[in-house]
Amino acid sequence: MNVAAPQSALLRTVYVLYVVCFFAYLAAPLVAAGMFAFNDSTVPSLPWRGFTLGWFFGDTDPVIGMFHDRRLLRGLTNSLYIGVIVSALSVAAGTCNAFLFERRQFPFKNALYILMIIPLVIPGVILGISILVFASMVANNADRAFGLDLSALRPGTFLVVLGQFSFLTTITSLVIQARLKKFDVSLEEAALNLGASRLKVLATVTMPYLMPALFSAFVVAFLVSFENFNTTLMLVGSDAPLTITMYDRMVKVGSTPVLNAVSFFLMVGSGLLALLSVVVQRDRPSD
Amino acid sequence: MLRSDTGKLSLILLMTPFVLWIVLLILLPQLGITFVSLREKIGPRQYEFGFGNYIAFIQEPIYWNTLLRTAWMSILVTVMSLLVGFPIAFYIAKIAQRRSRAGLFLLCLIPLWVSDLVRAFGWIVLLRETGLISGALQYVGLVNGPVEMLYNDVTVVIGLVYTVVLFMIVPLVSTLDGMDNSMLEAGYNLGGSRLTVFRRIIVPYAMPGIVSGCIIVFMLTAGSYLTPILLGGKNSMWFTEQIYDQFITRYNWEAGATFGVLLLGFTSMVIWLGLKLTGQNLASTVAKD
Amino acid sequence: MFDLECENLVKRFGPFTAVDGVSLEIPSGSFFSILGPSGCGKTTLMRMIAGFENPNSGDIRLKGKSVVTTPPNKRNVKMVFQHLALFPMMNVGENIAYGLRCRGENKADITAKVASVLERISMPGVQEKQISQLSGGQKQRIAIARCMVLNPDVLLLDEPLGALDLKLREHMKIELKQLQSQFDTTFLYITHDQSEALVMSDNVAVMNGGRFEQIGAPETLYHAPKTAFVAGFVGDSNRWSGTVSSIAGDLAKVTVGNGLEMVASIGGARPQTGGEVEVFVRPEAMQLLAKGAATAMAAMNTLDGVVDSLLFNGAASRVLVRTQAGLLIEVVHRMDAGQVRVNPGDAVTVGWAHGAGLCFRVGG
Amino acid sequence: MFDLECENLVKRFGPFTAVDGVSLEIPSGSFFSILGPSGCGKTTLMRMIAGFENPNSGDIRLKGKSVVTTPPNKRNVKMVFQHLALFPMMNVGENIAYGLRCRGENKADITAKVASVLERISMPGVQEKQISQLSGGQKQRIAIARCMVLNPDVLLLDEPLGALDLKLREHMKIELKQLQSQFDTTFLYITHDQSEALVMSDNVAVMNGGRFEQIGAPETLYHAPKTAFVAGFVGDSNRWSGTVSSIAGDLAKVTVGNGLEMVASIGGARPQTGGEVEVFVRPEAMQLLAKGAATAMAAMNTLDGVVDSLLFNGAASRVLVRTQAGLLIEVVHRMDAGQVRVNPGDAVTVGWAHGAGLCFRVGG
Amino acid sequence: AETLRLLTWGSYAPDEIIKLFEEKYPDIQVEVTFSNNEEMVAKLRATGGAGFDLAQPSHDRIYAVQQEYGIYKPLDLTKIDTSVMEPKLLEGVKANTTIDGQVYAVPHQWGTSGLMADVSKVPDLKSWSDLCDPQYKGKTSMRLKRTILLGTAFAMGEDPFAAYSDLDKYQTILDKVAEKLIACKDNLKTYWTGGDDLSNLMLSGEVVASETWDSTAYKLYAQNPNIHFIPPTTGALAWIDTFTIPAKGEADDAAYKWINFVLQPEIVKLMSASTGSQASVKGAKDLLPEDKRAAVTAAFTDKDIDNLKFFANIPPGVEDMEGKTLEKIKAATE
Ligand SMILES: Nc1ncnc2c1ncn2[C@@H]1O[C@H](COP(=O)(O)OP(=O)(O)OP(=O)(O)O)[C@@H](O)[C@H]1O
Ligand SMILES: Nc1ncnc2c1ncn2[C@@H]1O[C@H](COP(=O)(O)OP(=O)(O)OP(=O)(O)O)[C@@H](O)[C@H]1O
Ligand SMILES: NCCCCNCCCN
Ligand SMILES: [Mg+2]
Ligand SMILES: [Mg+2]
Repeated sequence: MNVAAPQSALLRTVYVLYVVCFFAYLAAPLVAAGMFAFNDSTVPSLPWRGFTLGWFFGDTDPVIGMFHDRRLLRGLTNSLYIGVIVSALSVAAGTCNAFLFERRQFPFKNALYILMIIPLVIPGVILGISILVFASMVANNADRAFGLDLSALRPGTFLVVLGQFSFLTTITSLVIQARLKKFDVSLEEAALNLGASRLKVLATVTMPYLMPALFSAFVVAFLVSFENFNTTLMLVGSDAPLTITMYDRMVKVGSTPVLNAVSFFLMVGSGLLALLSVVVQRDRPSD
Repeated sequence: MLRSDTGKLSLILLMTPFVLWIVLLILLPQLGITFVSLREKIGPRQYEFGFGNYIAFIQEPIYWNTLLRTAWMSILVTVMSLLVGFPIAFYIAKIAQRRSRAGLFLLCLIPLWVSDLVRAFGWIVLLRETGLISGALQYVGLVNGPVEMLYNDVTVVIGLVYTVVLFMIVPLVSTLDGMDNSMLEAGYNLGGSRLTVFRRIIVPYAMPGIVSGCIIVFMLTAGSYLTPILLGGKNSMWFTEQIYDQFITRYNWEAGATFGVLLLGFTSMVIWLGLKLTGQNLASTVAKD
Repeated sequence: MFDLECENLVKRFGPFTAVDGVSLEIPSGSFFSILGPSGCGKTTLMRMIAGFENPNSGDIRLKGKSVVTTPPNKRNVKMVFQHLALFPMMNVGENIAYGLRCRGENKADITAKVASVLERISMPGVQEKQISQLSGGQKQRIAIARCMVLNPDVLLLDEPLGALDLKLREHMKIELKQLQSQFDTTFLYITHDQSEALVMSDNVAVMNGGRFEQIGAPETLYHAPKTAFVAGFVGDSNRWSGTVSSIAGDLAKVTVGNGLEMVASIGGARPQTGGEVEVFVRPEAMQLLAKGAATAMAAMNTLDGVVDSLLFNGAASRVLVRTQAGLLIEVVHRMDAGQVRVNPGDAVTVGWAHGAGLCFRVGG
Repeated sequence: MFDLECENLVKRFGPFTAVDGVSLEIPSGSFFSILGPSGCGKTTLMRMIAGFENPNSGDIRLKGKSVVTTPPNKRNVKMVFQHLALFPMMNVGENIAYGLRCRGENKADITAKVASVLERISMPGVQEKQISQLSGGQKQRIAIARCMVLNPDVLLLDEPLGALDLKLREHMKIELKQLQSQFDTTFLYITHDQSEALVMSDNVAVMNGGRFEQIGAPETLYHAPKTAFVAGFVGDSNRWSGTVSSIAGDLAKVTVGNGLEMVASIGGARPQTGGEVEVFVRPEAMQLLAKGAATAMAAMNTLDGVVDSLLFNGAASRVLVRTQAGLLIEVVHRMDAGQVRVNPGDAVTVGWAHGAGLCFRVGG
Repeated sequence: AETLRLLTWGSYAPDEIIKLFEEKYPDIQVEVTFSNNEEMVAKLRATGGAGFDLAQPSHDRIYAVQQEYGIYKPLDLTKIDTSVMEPKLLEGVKANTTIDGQVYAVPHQWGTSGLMADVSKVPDLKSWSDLCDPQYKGKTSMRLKRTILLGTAFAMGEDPFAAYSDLDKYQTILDKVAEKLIACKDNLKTYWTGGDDLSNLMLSGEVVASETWDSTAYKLYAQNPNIHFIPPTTGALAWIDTFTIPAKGEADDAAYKWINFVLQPEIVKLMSASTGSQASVKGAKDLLPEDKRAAVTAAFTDKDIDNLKFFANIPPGVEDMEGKTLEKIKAATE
């Protein structure tokens, strides 16, 4: 018997119904958004005019499918590109941070640890504008003082990467640190004791153990980067990632079912990725 | 000794990315906007230092009303998320069969799979006058004309709760998961009723999770943009929108930076108050897992 | 009058029967233990008594009244959990007061009762301490006090010493027993450690695979086990498999593995000649004799061998003897004053009285 | 020749001295244990030997060569960790091969060596198994094999049985000792369980507060402890505080708490008349006599009391006697055949030879 | 290959035209970012005029901005085939965007902002303020940008452009306008944000009357002939979207090539089909697709054309005042 569960059958049913409703609530907007990707109409709303794949593959006006829409495709490529770079960077930095805070002692450790968490609770907008403002200040001053044109510090891919990196690193650090915390240091000592060099210990014992966490940190970072809007909007230049492209499309052009198609595509893609990361985590006998 | 030298070197190496990150991307930029917020524009390309932007903020009820409204709604959304999310987290952590737990947990993360934009878009498609719900209601005959469910505060709250509730659920699940069932059993065994056990054992135990969830949810809500804008329509007043407007449509960075500093200060204060009232601290809650 | 009676309790988890027709009766004020290996169903039985599991069939009576339909928070049995389950977010005083508050007693009474129970467990004045500031043994006592302050009919204890370290465990054994006689409450104690069960209990039930194998006083279980399981589980034994070559009265002659013959009393159901049995002999029932010394002694089994090693352990020292056939035998051998000293490699004879061995039919 | 020598090792953590001037010498091929309570510095000492901590001062020599500046991966001491530290991401074969691979041996050699060491620990052919598929005892043996395959000068074992359950622990004690004699390698074994140390070791060092109190063979420690700590920690004892009323040769007459007088041998430094001492008497050195029976017997201490309770535990049963003054005395008392049966409440006299007690000066 | 990064209005760079352009200049790749006036300026300000090679703000958004932020580059008029342009428009734009003798913009598309209605449901929409008529409660819309401020000011009998020289006066006008629009807020369904957004609202019938760009209305006319563009009685507001080159543009040649390319008659035709508005080339009306021409004819009489009010250059400060007013309206809750 599970003492946590309600004991009366009626209450239990009500509870389960509530849970079901909750998940329905979670699914509703996504189902709605996905559904209209297949509606043979130029507006994403009722009435239902029949099934079509045109919003994916169509190539004639007015039904230009997402796979023939160069701006969306470019947004997608930009997102992938930014996502991969920023995830790789933040996983690398997160790994360093995890080791730093889990393994090392140094002065002001607690205060610095709080600093590490802080980016997570700074609103994305503020991260975005502060980096924009700071980078512009540096660029302007470099321009004024040395005539240097630091174009990387102007809105563009580089700043988007920095902006996303600034808060993703906290997430990856926490994910990796959680795993490292569970790591039994005596495994490393055992390897050393058996004659392995420090590098070899890292390569054969510590890293293989951390691998699932690195992977899921990467996936989480990638997904968050892919969907980030608030920070990115402030920093984007001409290479807009997909969310921004979609937003521009939505508010400056208007919503057409091709946006539903993209949404559907993203849901499937992220879903698969999330699933994959779970499978990778679970396949390990190590924990 | 040699070993302590390499120790120091590796400490410095490990420290470098951290320091670069925090200093260059967090601390200096914050100083940067503070600096800009203290610049008053007195003419084209002419600035002077002062608190003019802050004074302007205080003198303009639109601005501080928006800030208060944002804070108020964010607190409402936080409370709602807690109310909606707690039973779910409790179900996942304590009631569901061990095997289905991971699955349910994953289901909770579904909204994360797509961007804010798609989520808001989904709600629009669902709630607009020609949307699914209106259609369904007409079909069933509950109403006889199309109903508009967008563009009001209730919708905004529903949409915001939707976006943030999982950030409430995740920390709650992880703290509740750590609670041994024998704690509850002891609670009943010693004569406690359901209510007593909930109030005196479950809630205090889950406190770090509750606080951590509330902090993150509050921050995310206060800092959100798309959901209140897209679902709120003509009545959406959100403080982030003011910031975006200043930066993007008014190109008034000084005012935008001021608002940024104010938003951060204000939300930090709310969180600090919350932590003080519940006797928790940041490291023990948000970074707990 | 019995404080607690269980009648034919059965609990199934799906196809698996965790508790399989258990009956017990515990007289008022006694210390009753359930001893069994991990997974035998001890905790499940206790959880049924506390009300956290519903039995599939059978009855549970507290002071004569059936409680199977009473919810757990209404039963007057209190429980000390394996990991104590003290509430970490309350201090010691609040932990102890919890049950009283649930009953709605008034503040002054509560304060007085908490103080008095702390006095009784010799920890006066610790009300304000946090749980995390207590040592293992202190936590243990607080967990008991938290229950005892409610004057339960029966106190259930689920392996409460499992988490303590060795010396403390030894100490707490005696302390627990004294607490029980001091509170004069019925204790139902669960353990897989035979020495705990033997030392503390008035009666012990040995449990295996969901059933009780035997219920009895510690001495009875030790000296007169009714099944092979009890003989093997309670106390140390040398244990051999063999076949019965002849039976005479209560004694059977058994041929073990390598052609050795020995005589042992018959325990449990009578084996048949030629049937397979297991023979148990306690190390302390055996003696080391000089090589060949008493081979012909009547009513004695003897085996020749060499000393393999000495397992010095103070009063519990043993000698390991290896017979020619390779069998290892543990013999209790005090290594202090008065005893023959033996050294590894010495040829010796191990002897024990016919009646000191017990044999049980295999599979019966 | 000594496989391992430590000289005056000191290790401080900040202001706290964890290991405080420890010296030891372990002859080749012997089984050496360090026994001490939790937190006394055992692990710290072992970690210095393995190279994971740098001593603040002192020297460590392996086969005569100082290794204090040798990094841990270059020292030929191997270590079995408390929780074994088997690599979960490698299978059994890879775990064992790990050290050989680090040495860069060739594949064929590695395969052969792994197979042979598995043979020696009686687990042939398990190379492909995952660590999680092994039982506790098997993991234990794999952890040892992983070290032994490298032919270490010394094998360090840090409470390796701590995580096992009761019955398995008893079993592994004997198995470990046999593995040691089979591999014929020097074992340095750490434990806080006196029975492990006594049963397995050739020599035991008793450690307390960072220092060695006494080094000696198990029997010596048990029968001739040099300090009060050793007397109390090794084996069970009755223990009383008292003052010396007179001294005669090696015997002191001590008045304990409530005016009782007893004679005990002097252990350690000689106390002065009137000085405070602690008296230790082993339960098995005491006898239960019928009330008043031998009060006048020479060279015997006697105390009158009543039986408080019987602590039945098979061969290790005790009787708890309460003297008039309220002192509790544990007396070994076999409750089987031939012994006088006693019951709680019986008036009895407890007697023991003068020489069976030991007294130690307090604070000296 | 070289990239030409366009910062422009939705529908000003249809895929079809890009394809043709890239066929003609195979070594140039076109990337498009959709924007609007405010964002174009903000973006270029943030980048210091970098990140884009060609931008298309309206004619009134160049002079003051350039003076303050210097985000545009002077045009090399010799590289643009100005001969095809309608001289009146070209001169107008030049006059508005010449600083220190340098010209910063040339015209591209022009059109008007006015009203739109489904005449089957709203037969007599005439003035900007009719959007606030309670009989259409919950069925009207507008874009919450400066156009509606100006329009409402005209509808209230003011001349906001004239007040640009006296900012205090302008402020009092704005205050009145704000009051009116705040009162009107409840009457609206929502504020629209982009052409297709509005189209959806109109086509689905969720909105029956709205402030609009004429081009949007023309496009809808083709799909639903009941939807008409209606020039307000006080005059439609006319705008000219221009070509400008950002100060740090990196592909000026490609930008000039694009400008000349889209001014070719056959491209103008395609462009107008996409945008719905007229190009500023000679004979533009003839280059409009059939249906649009009909729509224009249905919408405008000659009198209406004479009544057009061209957006005047925004002097420094005005943008701020208007921005605040817009915020105030947005924030008002009733
Ligand atoms: N809720 C449950 N669902 C299914 N099987 C269960 C459940 N609870 C216990 N069991 C099974 O019932 C058997 C008995 O479990 P129980 O916890 O009573 O054993 P135990 O004797 O207390 O063991 P231990 O000494 O290890 O605590 C075990 O095999 C266990 O796997
Ligand atoms: N890295 C460290 N920093 C500070 N103090 C330490 C450190 N390692 C150990 N100590 C302290 O040194 C003392 C000895 O620790 P050690 O681990 O050697 O004890 P032990 O005898 O192995 O105990 P146990 O039986 O509990 O394992 C303890 O008081 C411990 O708190
Ligand atoms: N569909 C594109 C419309 C472009 C309108 N430009 C308008 C400028 C108004 N100030
Ligand atoms: Mg159990
Ligand atoms: Mg240790």
